[in-house]
Amino acid sequence: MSLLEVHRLTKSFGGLKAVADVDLWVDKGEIVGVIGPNGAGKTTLFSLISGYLTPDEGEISFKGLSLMGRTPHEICQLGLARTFQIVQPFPNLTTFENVLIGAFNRTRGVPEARLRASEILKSIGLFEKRGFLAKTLTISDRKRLEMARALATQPDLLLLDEVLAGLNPTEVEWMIQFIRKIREQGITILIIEHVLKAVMSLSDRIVVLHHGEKIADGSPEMVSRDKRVIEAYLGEVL
Amino acid sequence: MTSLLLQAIASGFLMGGVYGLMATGLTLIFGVMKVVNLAHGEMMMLGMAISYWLFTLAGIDPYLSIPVSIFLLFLLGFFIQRFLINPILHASEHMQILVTLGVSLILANSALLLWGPNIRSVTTSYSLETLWIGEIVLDLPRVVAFLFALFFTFLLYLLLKKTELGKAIRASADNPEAALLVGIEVNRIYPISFGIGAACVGASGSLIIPFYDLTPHVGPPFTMVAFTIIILGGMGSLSGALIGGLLVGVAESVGAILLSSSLKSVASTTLLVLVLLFKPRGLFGK
Amino acid sequence: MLEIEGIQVYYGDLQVLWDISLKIDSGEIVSIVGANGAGKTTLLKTISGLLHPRSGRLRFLGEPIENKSPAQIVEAGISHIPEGRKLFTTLTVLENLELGAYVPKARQKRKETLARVFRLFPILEERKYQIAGTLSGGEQQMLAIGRGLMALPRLLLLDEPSLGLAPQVVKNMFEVIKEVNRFGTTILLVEQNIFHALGISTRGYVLQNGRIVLEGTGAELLQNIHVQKAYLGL
Amino acid sequence: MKYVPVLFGLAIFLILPVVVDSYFLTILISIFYYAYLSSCWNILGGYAGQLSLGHAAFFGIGAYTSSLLFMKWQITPWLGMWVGALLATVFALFMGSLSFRFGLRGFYFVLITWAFAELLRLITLSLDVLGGPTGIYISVHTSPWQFQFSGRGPYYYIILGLTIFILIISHKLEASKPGFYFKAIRENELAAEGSGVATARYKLLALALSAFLTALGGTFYAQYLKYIDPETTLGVSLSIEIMIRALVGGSGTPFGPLIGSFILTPLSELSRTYFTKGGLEGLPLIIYGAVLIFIVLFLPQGVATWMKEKIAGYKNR
Repeated sequence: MSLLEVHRLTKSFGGLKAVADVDLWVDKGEIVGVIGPNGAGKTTLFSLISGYLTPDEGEISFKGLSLMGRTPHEICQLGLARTFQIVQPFPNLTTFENVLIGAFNRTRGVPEARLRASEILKSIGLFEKRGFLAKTLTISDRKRLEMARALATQPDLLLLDEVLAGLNPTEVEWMIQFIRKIREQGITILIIEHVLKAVMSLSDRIVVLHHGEKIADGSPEMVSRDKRVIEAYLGEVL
Repeated sequence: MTSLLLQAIASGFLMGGVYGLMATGLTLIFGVMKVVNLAHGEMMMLGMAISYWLFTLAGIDPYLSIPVSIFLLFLLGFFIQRFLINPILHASEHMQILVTLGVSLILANSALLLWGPNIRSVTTSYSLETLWIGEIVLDLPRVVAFLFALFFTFLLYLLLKKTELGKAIRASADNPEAALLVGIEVNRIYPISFGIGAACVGASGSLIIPFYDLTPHVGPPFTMVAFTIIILGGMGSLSGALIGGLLVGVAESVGAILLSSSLKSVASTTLLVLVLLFKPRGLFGK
Repeated sequence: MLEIEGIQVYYGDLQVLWDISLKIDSGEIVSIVGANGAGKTTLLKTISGLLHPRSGRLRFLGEPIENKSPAQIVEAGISHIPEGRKLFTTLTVLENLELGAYVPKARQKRKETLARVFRLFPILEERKYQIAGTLSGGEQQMLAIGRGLMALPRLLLLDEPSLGLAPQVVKNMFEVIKEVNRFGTTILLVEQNIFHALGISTRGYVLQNGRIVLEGTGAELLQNIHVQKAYLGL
Repeated sequence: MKYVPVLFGLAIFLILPVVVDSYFLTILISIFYYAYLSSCWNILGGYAGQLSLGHAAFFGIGAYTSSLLFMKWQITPWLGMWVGALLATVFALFMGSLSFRFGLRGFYFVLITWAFAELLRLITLSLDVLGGPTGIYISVHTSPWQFQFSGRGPYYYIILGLTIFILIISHKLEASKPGFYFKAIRENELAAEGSGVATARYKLLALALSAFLTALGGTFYAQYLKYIDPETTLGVSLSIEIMIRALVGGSGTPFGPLIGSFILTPLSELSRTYFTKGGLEGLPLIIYGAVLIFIVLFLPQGVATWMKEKIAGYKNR
C-alpha cells in the first residue's frame, strides 16, 4: 500500500475535463514531481486530493483511509498538508501567528504550538521576521511562510504547488536544499513545478499531465526523453 | 376567496413591476462593479420625497416630476460612486457594505431632520380612481405605475442594448480587463452605471408616491425587497430582476391575505431568508 | 515601429521583468518564447498599458507610450489580445466585434472593418447573433483576433493564441496569423508552442526568468539547442 | 508593572460614581453598556470576521426572556438572564448552522443576520403575549434579589463589572487557540481550512459565544430602564449602534469597542439631549453615518490601531 493512492480520478468544469482518469501513487519517503504545460490540470489535481474540490469520479486514499467526502481540515488533520500556488497568508497577522495557526493542528496546548512554530521559523530562516505582518513580507518570504505554515501542521505528506515560482536562482537553490532536508525528516513530498530543471533534479519520479491526462510517469531521465512529453511542452515537432 | 386571491395576485403583480424597476437599478450596480448598495431603499425614499415636495410645494403632478427624480438621483449615484465607492472599489466587501450603510443612515436621517417623522402622502385627482377588469378592481395609480415601470425598464434595456454607452457598460460588467483592452475607460463607466442604477430607483419612488405613504424610514423594507428580488433573479441579471420583481410582488400580496395583515412584512422577510438559504445563486443559477 | 529600452516591471514588490530591450519593425512577426512564468504576459501587459514600467522607455511610432492609459494606446494603434481570450462572454459575437472598434478613430470605420473581419473569418458572420461564450474554443480565438483587428491596429499583440486548442485548430490558427500579417498588421506573438511560433516568425526573443537570454531569426532560434534547454531545463 | 495603568484606570472608574452627578453617571453607564455589547459583537464580527447586522436579535431575546419570566412567573432576572442567554444561543446556533451550512459568507451573512433579527421584531410586534408594539413595562419591586436597585450606582457597577469581564474574555481569547482560529477564519478562510481549522465549527462557536454574552446585556437593559419594546430592543438601529463602536474603535482588538464607545456614546448622548430638544432629530444618526464612512475611507483599522501606530511611531523617533 502506498501512502497516497489516486485511482481513476476525473473532474470536469462545464464539459471540459480538467483531470481525466488519472492514476497516481506516492510511496512513503518519495519526492514525486508533477509537471505539465499550462492548463494541464495540476492544480486541480491538488485541490481534489486536499479536499477543496469533489471529484466527479475516482477514488483517493491516504494511509489506507479513503479521503472521499472529507473536508480540507479533516484531511489536514490526517497529516496531508498543501501549499497554494498563489500564496494564501493571513495578511494582518504576524509571521509567527501565521505559523502558529498551522502548529495548532496536531499539538495540544498553546505552549507546545508556540515552540513548534518557533522551531520551524528558525529552520526556514524567518525567525527574525516573526513579528512582521504577513502582508508586509516580500514574495520570496511569503513563499517560505506558506511552506512554514504547512510544515507546522506536522504533515506526513506535503503537497507543494509551485513553491519555486518567482524566486531568484539563489533562492531556488536554497529552497531545493530545504525540500531535500524535510524529506530527510521523513516527510513525503508531491510537488508541482514549472522550473523543470529544479524539479528534475529534486524528484525521484516525475508524473506528466497534459490536457488533464497522465501521459508519462517515470524517472526524470525517462520522462525528459519521452516524445509525447516534449510535444506537450514544445508543440508538435515540425 | 378565489376572487380575493385573484385580486391580490393582480395588485401584487402591478407592484411587482415597480419592484422590478427598483431592483433593476440594484442589480445593474452590482453587475457592473460588484458593489452591494445598502442605501437602495433610502434612494427610493428620496425619489418619493422629490415628487412629494414638488407636488406639495409647487403643485407639480407626480408623473411630471419623474424626470426630476431621475436626474437628481443620477447625480447622487454618480457622486456617491465617484467619491465614496471608487476609493474602495477593490477593497474588502466589508468596507463597501459599511460605506453604503453609512450613506443609508445619512439619507434617512437627513430626511428625518429636514421634514420630521410624519407620514406624508400625495392625494391627486386620480388617486382614488379604479379600473374594473371582470371581478377584479385595480387602482388607477397602480396601473399607471406598472405601465411606467415597464416602460422605463424597456428604455433601460434599449440603452444597454443599443447605445455605445450601454455596450460599454455591459462590456465593463462582463470583463473589466478586456474592456480596458478595447479602449473603454472603465473608471468613467462606473460612476455612470451607479448613477443609472440610482435613477431607476428614483423613478420607482416617484411612481409609487400617489399610493404609498412617505416617511423618512420607509427605505429599509425596500432595500430588503430589492435584495430578495435580485438574489432570486440572479445577482447582476437584468431580466432576472424584472421576473423576480413580479414574483416577489405577487408573493408579498398573496402572503398578506393568507397571513393576518399585521404579518404582511413577515412574508417578505421570510422570503428573503428562504431565498438566501435555498436559492442564493438565483432561480436560474446553478 | 515599437522600441523598448531597458524596462523594469514590478507586480507590487515583485520584479517580473529585468532590463528588457527589444525592437519590432513594421511588417514583422516577432515571437517571444519562454517557459511559464518567464514574464511574457507581463511584457505584453506593459506594452498595452495595463501595467507601467518602473523605469525604462517604450516608444511606438516614435511616440513615448510608457505613461499612457490602455485606451490611449489602443487609439495609438496597438491591440492586445490577451491570454485566455477574455471575450465578453455574455455579449453576442457582433457586439464583441463592435466593442473592438470602441475608440473614436476605429469607430468611424466600423462598418468597413467589420466587413473585412467577416471576410477573414466567415464563421463569425454566420454566428454573429450567437452569445460569445457558447462558441467553440477555436471560434472564440478567431473572435478574439477579430475583436483585436476591429481597432484597426498597426501592431497586434497576441498572447498564447494556441492555448487549449486541438492540434488541427492550432495549425489553422497559425495560418490565420500569417494571413493577418500579410494584410499589413505587424504582430508580436507570445507562444508556448515554439515550433509553430518560430516557424512563422521573422525574428524571436527567448525570455527566461524575466530576462531576454537569446534573440535571432526564427530559423536560428529553432536550431538553437539552448531554446530546448530553456524549456525543458535539461 | 504593565498592569499599573490598568489598575489606576480601574480605580478611577470605581470611585467616579461617588463624585459625579446623576446625569454624568447616566452617560458613564451608557458608555460601558455599549462598550460591553460592542465587545460581544467584536468576538464574532471583529475576531472571526463575520459581520453581523442582527445582534439586536440576541439582545432582544435576552431582554424579552428575562422580562417575561419576571412579569409572568416572578422569576428573578438573575435567573432569567441565563435562560435568555441560552435561548439566544440556541437561536444563534439555528441561524448559524443554517447559514454556514449553505455557505453564506460576506454580504450574504450580513443580509441573513439582518433578516432574522427583522423577523423576530415583526413577530414580536404582532404577538400580544409579548406585549405587541407597546412592549413590556417591568413592575418596580426595588430589591437587589429582583435585579432592581434604587439609584443608578449599582447599575453602574454591574455594567462596569460586565465590561471588565468581557475585556478579560477578549484578552484571554487573543492568546488562545480558538482566538487564533477565529482570526485565521477572518483573514483567509481557505487557508484556515487548509491549516486544519474546522472553519464551520469555529464560526458557530464565535456566533454562540457572542450571542450568549449579548443576551446578558439585554437583561441588564430591561432591568435598568424597566421598559422594553420591539423597536428599541430588536430594531436594526440597535444592531448598528452595537457594530459601529467596534468598527470605530478598532474591530478585532480587545480595547477597540471600549475606545469606540468612549468616542461615540457621549457624542450621541449629548446630541440626543440637545439636538432632539432643538427639533434636530436624526442628527446623531447622520453623524454616525458620516463617522462610519470616514472611518472606512481613512482609518479602516479603527482608532485603537491608529493610536497604537502613532504611539509606536512616537517612541521610535
